[in-house]
Amino acid sequence: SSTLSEIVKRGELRVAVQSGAAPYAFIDKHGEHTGSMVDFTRGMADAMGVKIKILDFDWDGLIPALLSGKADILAADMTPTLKRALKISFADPWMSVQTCVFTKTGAGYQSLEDVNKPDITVGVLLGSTGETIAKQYLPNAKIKSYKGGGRMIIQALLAGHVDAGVNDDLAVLTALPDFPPNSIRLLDKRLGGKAPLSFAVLHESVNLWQWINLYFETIRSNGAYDKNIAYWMEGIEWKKDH
Amino acid sequence: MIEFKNVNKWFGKLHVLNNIDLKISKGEVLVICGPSGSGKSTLIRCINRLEKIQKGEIIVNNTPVHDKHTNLTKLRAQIGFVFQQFHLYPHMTVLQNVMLAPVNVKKLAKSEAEKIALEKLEQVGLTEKSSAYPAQLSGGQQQRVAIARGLTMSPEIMLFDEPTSALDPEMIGEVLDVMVNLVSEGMTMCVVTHEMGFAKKVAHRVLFMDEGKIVETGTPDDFFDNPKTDRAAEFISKILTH
Amino acid sequence: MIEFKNVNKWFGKLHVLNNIDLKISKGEVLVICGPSGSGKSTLIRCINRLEKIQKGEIIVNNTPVHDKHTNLTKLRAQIGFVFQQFHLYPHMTVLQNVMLAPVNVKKLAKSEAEKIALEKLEQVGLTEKSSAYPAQLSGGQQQRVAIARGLTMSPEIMLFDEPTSALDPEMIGEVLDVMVNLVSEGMTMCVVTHEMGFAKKVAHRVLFMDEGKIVETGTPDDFFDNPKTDRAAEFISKILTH
Amino acid sequence: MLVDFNFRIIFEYLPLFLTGLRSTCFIAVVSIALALATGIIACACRISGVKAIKYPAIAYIEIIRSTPLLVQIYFLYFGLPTLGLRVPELQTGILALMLNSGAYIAEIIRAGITSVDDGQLEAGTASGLNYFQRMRFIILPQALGVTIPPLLGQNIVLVKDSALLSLISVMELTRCGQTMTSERFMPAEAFFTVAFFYMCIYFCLKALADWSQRKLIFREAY
Amino acid sequence: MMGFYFSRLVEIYPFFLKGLWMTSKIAFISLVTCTLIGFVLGVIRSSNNIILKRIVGVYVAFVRGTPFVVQIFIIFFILPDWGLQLDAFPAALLAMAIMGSAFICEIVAGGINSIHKGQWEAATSSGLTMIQQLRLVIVPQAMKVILPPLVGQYVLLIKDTSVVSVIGVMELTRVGWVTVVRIPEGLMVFSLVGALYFSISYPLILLSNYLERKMAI
Ligand SMILES: Nc1ncnc2c1ncn2[C@@H]1O[C@H](COP(=O)(O)OP(=O)(O)OP(=O)(O)O)[C@@H](O)[C@H]1O
Ligand SMILES: Nc1ncnc2c1ncn2[C@@H]1O[C@H](COP(=O)(O)OP(=O)(O)OP(=O)(O)O)[C@@H](O)[C@H]1O
Ligand SMILES: [Mg+2]
Ligand SMILES: [Mg+2]
Repeated sequence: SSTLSEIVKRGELRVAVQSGAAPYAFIDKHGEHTGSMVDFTRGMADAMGVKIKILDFDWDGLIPALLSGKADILAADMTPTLKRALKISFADPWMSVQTCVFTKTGAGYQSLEDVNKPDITVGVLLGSTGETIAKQYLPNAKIKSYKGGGRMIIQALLAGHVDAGVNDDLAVLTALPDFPPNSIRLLDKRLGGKAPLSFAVLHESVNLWQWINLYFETIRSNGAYDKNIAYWMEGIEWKKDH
Repeated sequence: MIEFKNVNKWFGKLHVLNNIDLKISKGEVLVICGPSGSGKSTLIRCINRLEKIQKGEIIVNNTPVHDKHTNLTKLRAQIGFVFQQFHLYPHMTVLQNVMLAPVNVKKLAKSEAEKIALEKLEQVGLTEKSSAYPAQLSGGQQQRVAIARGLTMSPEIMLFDEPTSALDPEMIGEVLDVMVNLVSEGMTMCVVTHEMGFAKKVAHRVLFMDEGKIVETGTPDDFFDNPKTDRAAEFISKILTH
Repeated sequence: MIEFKNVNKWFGKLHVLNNIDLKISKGEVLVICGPSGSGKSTLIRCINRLEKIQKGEIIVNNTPVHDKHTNLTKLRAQIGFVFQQFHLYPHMTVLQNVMLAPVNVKKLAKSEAEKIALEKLEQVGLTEKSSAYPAQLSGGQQQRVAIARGLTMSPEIMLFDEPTSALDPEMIGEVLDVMVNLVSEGMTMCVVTHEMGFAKKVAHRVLFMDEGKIVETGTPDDFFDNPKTDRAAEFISKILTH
Repeated sequence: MLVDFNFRIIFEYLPLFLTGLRSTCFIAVVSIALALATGIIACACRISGVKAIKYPAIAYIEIIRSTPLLVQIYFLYFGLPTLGLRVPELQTGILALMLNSGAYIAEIIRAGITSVDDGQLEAGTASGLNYFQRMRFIILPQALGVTIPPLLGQNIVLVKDSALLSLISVMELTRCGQTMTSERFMPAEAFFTVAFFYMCIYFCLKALADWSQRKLIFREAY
Repeated sequence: MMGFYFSRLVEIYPFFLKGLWMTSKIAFISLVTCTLIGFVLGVIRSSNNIILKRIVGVYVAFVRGTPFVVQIFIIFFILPDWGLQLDAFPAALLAMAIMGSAFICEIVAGGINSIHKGQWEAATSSGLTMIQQLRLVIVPQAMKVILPPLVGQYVLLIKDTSVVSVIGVMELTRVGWVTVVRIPEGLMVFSLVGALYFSISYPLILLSNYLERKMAI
């Protein structure tokens, strides 16, 4: 039987997320899962007429969770890469971000060259696109990988564990208001092209993969998509509610 | 009643019992003595199969003790055993210690078992201590309880392994008195001991062991006054001089 | 040499030593006996201040033992102590056990201390065991080492607390022999023991204790054959009957 | 699944695992050495009569023993920067392991000291040895004998606990497994390889502990 | 800034209580199960049956030889490949039960072995069966030796529940972890988490110390 019919039969859509990555997916003050992707997957579950079950993992638990059949959908700020696609299938991108370099405001780094030095340590997220890009664009710097979401890098930066951070700009920008004002600055130059973000499913779940694509097509046309993006990504209104 | 036929036992390479042949008849009181490590304890422990033997045969009441098919529970009910270190159960009262076997092995009713237990405690003169715990008793009293426990299944044979050698000198007398009483009731007894007074008074036969062999056997008077072998003579002189 | 003046000691509420007055002169051999718990051990342990006293005075060689200003190290060097349970140091060889005090208390050179230690070991007949560990020796041998250790500071007084009661009957003789030799050399000795043979042979005086009091004292012959008090008579009959 | 088990990947990642193994061993050795020092000091304070050092030592030991190591690690990791201290992850991790093991070691040493038979001490007293001599010649050598096996046991615990440092981005054995998982998506291969290496360390330490147990504990002499 | 974060922390206290409740639930259920399994394994381990003893020995070695994090990962992510698909909560319980029973097994075996051989012999020579000997004579006495380290082990197990946070169980540590991502005031958040653990563990440590003193007599 197909994954899709299994989900319907089970009456439950199981989604693997990584909490701690606001605004994509995080835990609000009531201890509830929330965020842009959580909203999308909720919409999917509604459309399927099933309940949703959010499973919370660290970054490196996400793919094992999908592979081991714990979850039907992997909903993280994950970029489809050729290497990843060897093991799992990505739906069409629902969003794209660009990788940026950020430092402390007072640090005085201006260009990429300033941070591409052997005595500079750059924080990235373990296994993320940022990690690959940092290795590619900043070959001279020391790379240190973190777990647990983009804010960890900002905290590490503020704590002095690293001199600069590399992550997708959206994650950085939306996190900034939680930290002391004007403490973090993004370098102007972005690294690489636009990096798409996609939901992922197992190779076997072809029907679910098609269904997700169809779902996004649908909400793009009915405006639900834009509402979600406007609320979570383009403003910081949501901070008041969560 | 008890018969050893060419019994041999090894602990690893140590030949602890070396071709033991021995007959103990009903009502006989046998005292076993010999230097430390000569195999006295091992000898009597084989009688109720606390130790296994590797060669030969031991027959108790026509039952071959070391046969696979022997009903050990039945065999052991006929044999009471008293240890040098008493080995009372410290978590039970005196009465519970004595009642344990009748209730659990003979499956007697509690009330009946209690009647028997109190009888045996009277026999050793400890009725009034029946609800005390072993730790509250003197060594001599503990050993008397151990004797009552050994008697509680109404055994036909009692085995004693140095019953007085862990006792203060003052208390040795009271334990020996209980044992002398048993003799006068016609109990078959095997006693490992160095108490010559006791041996001279009640033993029918004294057996001297050394290095796993029965070196000499005779009536107490013969043995202590005219030992036939040098080894026995030396041993007797040693335990007599001080 | 040793004088007890109205000595009193309590363990909590228990009055263990009750108005003890006692004089032991140079070269005297005193045997102390009495029922378990009567305070025998406590009495001799007070002599070298292993126990403190609460009232009275003990004077050894004109030094008040329980005075704050007494040089305990010097005092204890004059007194050898042998315990019931030997208390050899299990991690040291026989020779190291015996040498420990001369090297560290008297600050003798190793070679000199070794000479003395070997002398003392010869005295107890154990020269050939000097490099063995205590665990490799029989009980009797261990106790002889303990005596050698007690002798190694060339003390003027030797105290023995039931030196043979943890031993197998065969080994009691060898230890008593060593002690008899000490007597013949004119050592002042206090011995807690129930070995009547020893007491009769070498003691100058026997002291009988009960409930923390000195109940009776006399020559061995007098004491054992004609005890003056009922308590002593009862005690003697108990340790004699078996 | 076992059919799928990809040994080629394991060999490809072997150099990484070996670095991780080395790093784990390094962390273990450094932390246990520091923890030993901490433990000895804490124990000395704990058994001393001076209240001003005794009670802080008790507080330290009891707090450590009643909170999870993971919480202690996070506490230091997130907390030290709040206090304005910039300590790199590795050092933070080692500090956490040191403080954690130190408390347990203090208790192990205390148990070792109290385990020496009183009679031994009395024998020493009776021969005129003073307090320090009794400590040095009688108590400590024997206490050491009974302490070394549980100390090695604590070392085993510490090696395993060091796996938690992976959660604060310290590159050690477990972290290598996670790295491999996130690069190749092969959790089974990664975790079994990690488990295998830990088992190797465990058996070495266990063998050492058993050996020392046999060698160092002197059976009572009577 | 401190004050601001503090008020936010106060605001989310129900979340912490939820975490505490989850921790207690995992701890309680797994302590009960691993005590039961641990006793059975402990009796086997102290028995004379060489084969069973070895099997339990291998199990214990594997559990003691690998970090708990790795065990959890294996149970949660790898067992599904062999047909055992568990949610985070039951997987956490299973992992705790497996780990805890191995440690309790060793404690129980140690307790049983500490009973003087003479007690077995006395019971044997009265004709009691193996099971009766264990039930009536040996285990009641062994409890004295077992109880203090057992309670101590309970404390360790309760603390080890913090590790199950890595598979996403929202217990106390994970609550701290997701909170610190929102409220970057680690000292404060983890002091609170630590204090909550302390409030469960310390009474048990006191109990263990008390038992140790009492049983020593
Ligand atoms: N379970 C055992 N395993 C190995 N050797 C043993 C065992 N039990 C006893 N032995 C050895 O067998 C020999 C005889 O022991 P046994 O206890 O029968 O001597 P014994 O005559 O009773 O001595 P004692 O007077 O000291 O009680 C001794 O050398 C002893 O060390
Ligand atoms: N450290 C102590 N604390 C409390 N009570 C003690 C202590 N040492 C001995 N006692 C008690 O003091 C009394 C006298 O003890 P002591 O050891 O002197 O008796 P003893 O005559 O040597 O007896 P035994 O023949 O059993 O050795 C006993 O009742 C004992 O329980
Ligand atoms: Mg014997
Ligand atoms: Mg005494």
